[in-house]
Amino acid sequence: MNIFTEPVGLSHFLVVGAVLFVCGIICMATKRNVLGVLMGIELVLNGANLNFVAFGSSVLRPPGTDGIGMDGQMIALFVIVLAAAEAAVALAIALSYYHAHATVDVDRGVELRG
Amino acid sequence: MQAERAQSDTVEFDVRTDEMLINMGPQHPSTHGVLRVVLRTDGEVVSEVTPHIGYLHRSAEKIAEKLTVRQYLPYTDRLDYLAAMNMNLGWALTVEKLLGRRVSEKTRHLRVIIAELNRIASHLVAAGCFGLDLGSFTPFMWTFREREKIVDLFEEICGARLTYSYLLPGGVTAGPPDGWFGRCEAFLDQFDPVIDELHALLTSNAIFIKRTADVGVLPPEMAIDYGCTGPVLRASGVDWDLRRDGEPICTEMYDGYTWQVIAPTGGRYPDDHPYPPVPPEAVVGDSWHRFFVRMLEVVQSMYLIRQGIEKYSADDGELDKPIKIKEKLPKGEAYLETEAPKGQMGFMIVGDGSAVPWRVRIRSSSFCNISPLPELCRGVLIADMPAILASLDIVLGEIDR
Amino acid sequence: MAELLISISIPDWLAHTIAALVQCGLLLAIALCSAAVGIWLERKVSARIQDRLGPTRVGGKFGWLQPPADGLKLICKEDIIPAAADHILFRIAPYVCFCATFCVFLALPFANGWVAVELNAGAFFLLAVAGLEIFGVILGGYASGSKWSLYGAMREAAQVVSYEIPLGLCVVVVVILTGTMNLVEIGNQQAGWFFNWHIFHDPFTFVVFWVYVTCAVASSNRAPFDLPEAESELVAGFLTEYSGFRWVFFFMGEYASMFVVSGLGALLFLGGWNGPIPIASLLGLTPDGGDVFGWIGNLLGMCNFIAKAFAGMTFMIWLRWTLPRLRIDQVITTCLKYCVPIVSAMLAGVMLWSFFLPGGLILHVRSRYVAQPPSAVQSRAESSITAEGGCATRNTMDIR
Amino acid sequence: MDAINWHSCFFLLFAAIACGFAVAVVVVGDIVRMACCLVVSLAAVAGLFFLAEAEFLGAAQLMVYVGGTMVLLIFGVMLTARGPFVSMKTGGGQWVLAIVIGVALFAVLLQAATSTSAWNGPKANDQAAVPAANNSPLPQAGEGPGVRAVEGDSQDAAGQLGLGLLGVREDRLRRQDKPVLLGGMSGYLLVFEIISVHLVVVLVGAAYLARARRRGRNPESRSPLPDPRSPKPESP
Repeated sequence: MNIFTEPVGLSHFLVVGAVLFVCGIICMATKRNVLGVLMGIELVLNGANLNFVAFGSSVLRPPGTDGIGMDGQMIALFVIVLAAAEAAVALAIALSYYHAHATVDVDRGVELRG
Repeated sequence: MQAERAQSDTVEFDVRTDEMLINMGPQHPSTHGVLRVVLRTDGEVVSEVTPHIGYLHRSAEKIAEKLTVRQYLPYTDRLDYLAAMNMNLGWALTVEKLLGRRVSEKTRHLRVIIAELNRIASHLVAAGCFGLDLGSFTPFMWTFREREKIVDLFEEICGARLTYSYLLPGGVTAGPPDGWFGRCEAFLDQFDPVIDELHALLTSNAIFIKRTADVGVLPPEMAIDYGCTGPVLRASGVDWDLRRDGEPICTEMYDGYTWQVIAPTGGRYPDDHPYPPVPPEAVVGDSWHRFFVRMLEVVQSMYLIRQGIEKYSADDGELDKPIKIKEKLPKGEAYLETEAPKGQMGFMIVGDGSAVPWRVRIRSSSFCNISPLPELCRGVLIADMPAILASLDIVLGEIDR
Repeated sequence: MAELLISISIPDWLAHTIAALVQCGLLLAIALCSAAVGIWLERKVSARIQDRLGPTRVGGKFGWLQPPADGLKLICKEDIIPAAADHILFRIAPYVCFCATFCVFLALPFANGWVAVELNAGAFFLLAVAGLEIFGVILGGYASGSKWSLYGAMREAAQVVSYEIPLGLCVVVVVILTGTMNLVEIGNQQAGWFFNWHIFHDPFTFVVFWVYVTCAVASSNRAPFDLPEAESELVAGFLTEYSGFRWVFFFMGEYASMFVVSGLGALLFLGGWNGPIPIASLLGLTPDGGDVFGWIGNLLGMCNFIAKAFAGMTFMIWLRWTLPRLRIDQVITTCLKYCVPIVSAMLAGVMLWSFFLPGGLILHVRSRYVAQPPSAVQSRAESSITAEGGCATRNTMDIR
Repeated sequence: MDAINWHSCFFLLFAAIACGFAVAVVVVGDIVRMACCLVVSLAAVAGLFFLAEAEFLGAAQLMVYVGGTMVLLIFGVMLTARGPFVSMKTGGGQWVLAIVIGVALFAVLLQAATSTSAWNGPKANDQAAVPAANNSPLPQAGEGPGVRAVEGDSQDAAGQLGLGLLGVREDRLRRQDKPVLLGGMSGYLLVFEIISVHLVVVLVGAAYLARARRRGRNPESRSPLPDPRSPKPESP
C-alpha cells in the first residue's frame, strides 16, 4: 500500500493530530518557562483542530459515508478564535506573574499568597 | 517646576521593563558632530539624558598663548565652522577694543554685509539639519543648494569656502572684486521664493508641527539661568540681541540700519510678518519657535545686507588695512561678546605688552545652549531627543574648542 | 502547461514539477522586477523633488541599469554576522520577510483570470499572509543582538500589527460591496467606465479608500510612518547589522510589499485591470470575441493594473520625500484614534447603503435578482457578469 | 507504477513539517527558537487545512493563529526576557516521566485512529481520482429521495461557513425532506453571538490584568528617577 499512490485517508490526519497533541502535552509538562507552557497549549489546541477538520472534510472519506459535514470547520473556527483570546489572557497573567516574581520560571510560583 | 510637569505627564507605562542605558553617538548621524549622549530609557520614555563632550577638544585657547593676534585668526574659523566669518568678526572686534581702535565706515558696512550673509548660511544649515533629524530629507537638499551660492560669493572674496580668515583685526585683507555686489543682490532676489518654499515644506507642515510644537519647552527663566543666548534665548520670549542691546562697539556697527530683533515677546512676533501664522499648539520656547525665530532672522539679515550694499557703494572712503603681524598688545585685558548666529560668542584677551597675548578665553554660545538638554529631555520619547537637539542648533567645534 | 509536457512523454510527476517551477519562476520574476523598477522609480522621483538628476550614468541616459548595478554591488559586499547574533535566526529572517510578501503575489490577479492561484477566499488569504511579514522583522531585530535593532523591531511590530486591523476592515468594506472574496470577481465587477469603480460607488467607499491609503503606507513602513528605519534615532533600526545580500532581501521585501499594497488598492478601489475608458470592450477584445482578442484584452488590462500599481508607488515615494516622520505614539494614535473609528463608521455606512441602494453612485437601473427558492447558492453561482454598455448586473445575494 | 497522487504527496510534506517542528518545539531550549518552530508548525497545519478542502479555515488559521497569537507570544517573550534570554533547564527525571506518558498516550491514540475501517479513507480502486485541486461540479438541483451525499462545493466553503454563522445551515437544507424539521436546521447564530460577547469580556479582562503598575498601589513599583538637580529646595 504505497502511500504516494494511495489517496490519503482520515486516519492519516488523525495520526498527525495525535502527534501534535502529544508534543503539546510533553511541552506543557517539561517546560519551566510560562510562555513554554503557553506554546504547549497552542500545540494541543491545534492537534484537536486538525481532527475536527479531518472529520468534517468530504474529501477524506469514501464518497457516500456522511461525516460531521460543515460542523467540523465551524467548531475549528471557534476553537481558533477562542485560542487567541485565551492566549491574550494567559499572556496577561504571565506578565503580572513576571511583575510579582521578577522571573518567568514556573517553579518559583510556589506561594499561594499575592 | 519643569521636573514636576515632565514627571506628571510621563507616559503611563504598561509593563515595567528593565531600564536601558543607551549610547547615542559619538558617531551617531543626528548628533551634529562628535557629541555622545547617554540615555537612560524605560521602554520608549527617556528618563535621564547626560551629554558627554570633549571629543573635538584641540586646546585652542592654549595655542593662542603662542601666536600673535593676527596669526591666531585661522583658529577662530575652526570654532564654529558653519559661521566662520562671525567668529573672525568677534575676534577682530575684541582686538580692536583692546587696542582702542575703530575702523572706517566703509569697512564697517562691509563687515555687516558679510556677517549677515554668513548668518543666513548658518541658519540654512540649522533648518536643513532640523528637517533631516525629523526625517524629511528634501529641506536639507534645498537649504544646502542655497548655502552653496553664499559660499560661492565668499570664495570670490577670500578664496576659501568654509574657513575664511577674512575679517582681520583692523580691516580686511582685500576688498570684494567688482561685480560682487551685483551677484550678491542677484542671490538675494532669487532667495525670497526659496524662503516661502521652506515655510511651506516645514513650518506650516502638520506633521512638523506635531513633532515640534510643545516639545522641549524652555521657559525664559530657565533659559537665562542656563545662559542660553541667540535664537534659543529669543525663542523663549526674551527680547535680547547684542546687535541692538550689546556693548557700544557692537551696536555701532549697526548704526543707521533699520531692522528688528525677532522674539515672541508676549506671545507675538514684532511686526505682522508675511509668513505662516503661529500654530495654536506651539508654546513660546518650544522647538517650533526656535526654528521659526531662525527663519525670520534670515529675512532680517536680507534687509540688512541690502541696506549694507547701498551704504557701502554710497561711501567713497577707503577700506582699512589690517594691523601689523607683530602688533604690540597693551598691558591689560578686554572681553567682548558679539551676536554670532548660534548665540553670543565671547572672546577675552589678556595682553602683557608683548605681541603674544598672555591668556585667551573663549565663551562658547553652543556650550551654554546645550546645557539645558537634560532638563528638556526628561520624560520625552526617544524620537523627540534628536528633534530637541537639532532645535538647539549646536556645533561641537565651538563647544569643545 | 503540465498536459503539454505529458504529451511529449515526459514522466507525469516530472511534468507537474516543471510546470510548477515555471509558474513560480514567472511569479518570482514579477516580484523582483516590480522591486527593481520600484527602486529605480524611487531614485528618479526623489531626485526630481530635490532638484537633482538621479542616476544618469549607468546604462544609458536615464540610468536604467541602476537597480541591477545596485544588486551586483550588494552581492559583492561582505556578509557580516555580528558576534552576539543568534546565527540561525539571523540567517532566516530576511527570507521569511521576502516569502511573506512573495506569497501575496500568488493570489494577486493581474487581469481577468490571469492569476497564479484563483482562491475563493483570495482577499482573506492576502490579509493573512501580509501578517506574516512581521516575523521576518522581529526575528531580524532580535537576532541582531543589539539594543538598537531590538528597539526598531519592536516598534515595527507594534506598528504593523496595529495597522492590520484598519487594513482588514477596509478590505471587508469592499468584500461587502462585491459580495465575494474572490479577487478576480472583485475586479470584474468594476468593469466598464470609471464611474463603475468602487471608489465612486458611494461616499463611504471614497473615504475608506483614503483610509486604506494611510494604512497601506503605514503597513509597508513607508514615510511618514517609517519608524523602524528612523535614521536619526535608531541608526537603521533592525537593518543595522544586515549587509550585503541579506540586506537586499529585506530591501526587496519592502519594495515588493509597496507594489503589492498599491496593487491591492488599485484592485479593490480603482477598478484593477479596468481602465477609465473600457477600451477592450469597446474594441471587442472581450473573451467571447475569440481567444486571441480575449488575450489581447487581458494584456491591455494587465498594463492598466501595473500602471495603477506604479502610480500608487509614485504617490508613496512622493510622500516619503516631502513629509517629516511621525513619532511612535503619534503613529499608533492615528491608527487607533482615527483610522479604526472612521473605517468602522464607514463599514456601517456601506452595509446600510448596499442594503437600501445596491446600485452604484450613478444610479443605474439595476435588475435585482429575485431570490429563487430554496437554495440561494444556485442563484449566485449562475449569475454571470454581462457587461452590456456598463450596466453591470449586480448579484446581490438575498438572505431571507 | 500508477499515477502519483499529488494530494498525498503534499499531505506527507505538510505532515512531516508539522510533526517535525512540533517535536522541535519540545526539544529546543531557547524560548525564541521554540516560538519560531511553533510558528512553522502552525503554518504547516494551515497547509493541512487547505489540503482537507477547508480553504477558509486555512486562511483563518494563518491570520488569527500565526499572525496574531504568535506575535502576542513573541511580544510576551521579549517583555519578560530577563537578561540574555536565559533558558531554563528541566531535570532529567521529569523528561523521562513526560516521555513515557507521552508515548503511552500516543500509542492509545494511534490504535484508535487506525483501527476503525471507516476512517481508512477512500480506496484507490472504487472511486474516481480524488479531486486534487479541481472544483467539483455544482450540485445538481434535483431533489434525490432520502439522504444522499452532498458534494460540498469546496469552491463555496466560505459562503457556506458564513451562512452557517448567520443561522442558515445550507448544506443540510437540501438533504432534509421533511419540511417540519427544516426549522431545526438552525445554524450557529446563538453560538456566534455568545462567543463575540465572550471575546470582548476576555480581552477587556486581559488588558486590565496587564495594566500599568506604575502608579501608587503596588509599593515596589519604581517611580521615575528622582531628579538630582530638580529646583525643588528640599532635595539635598
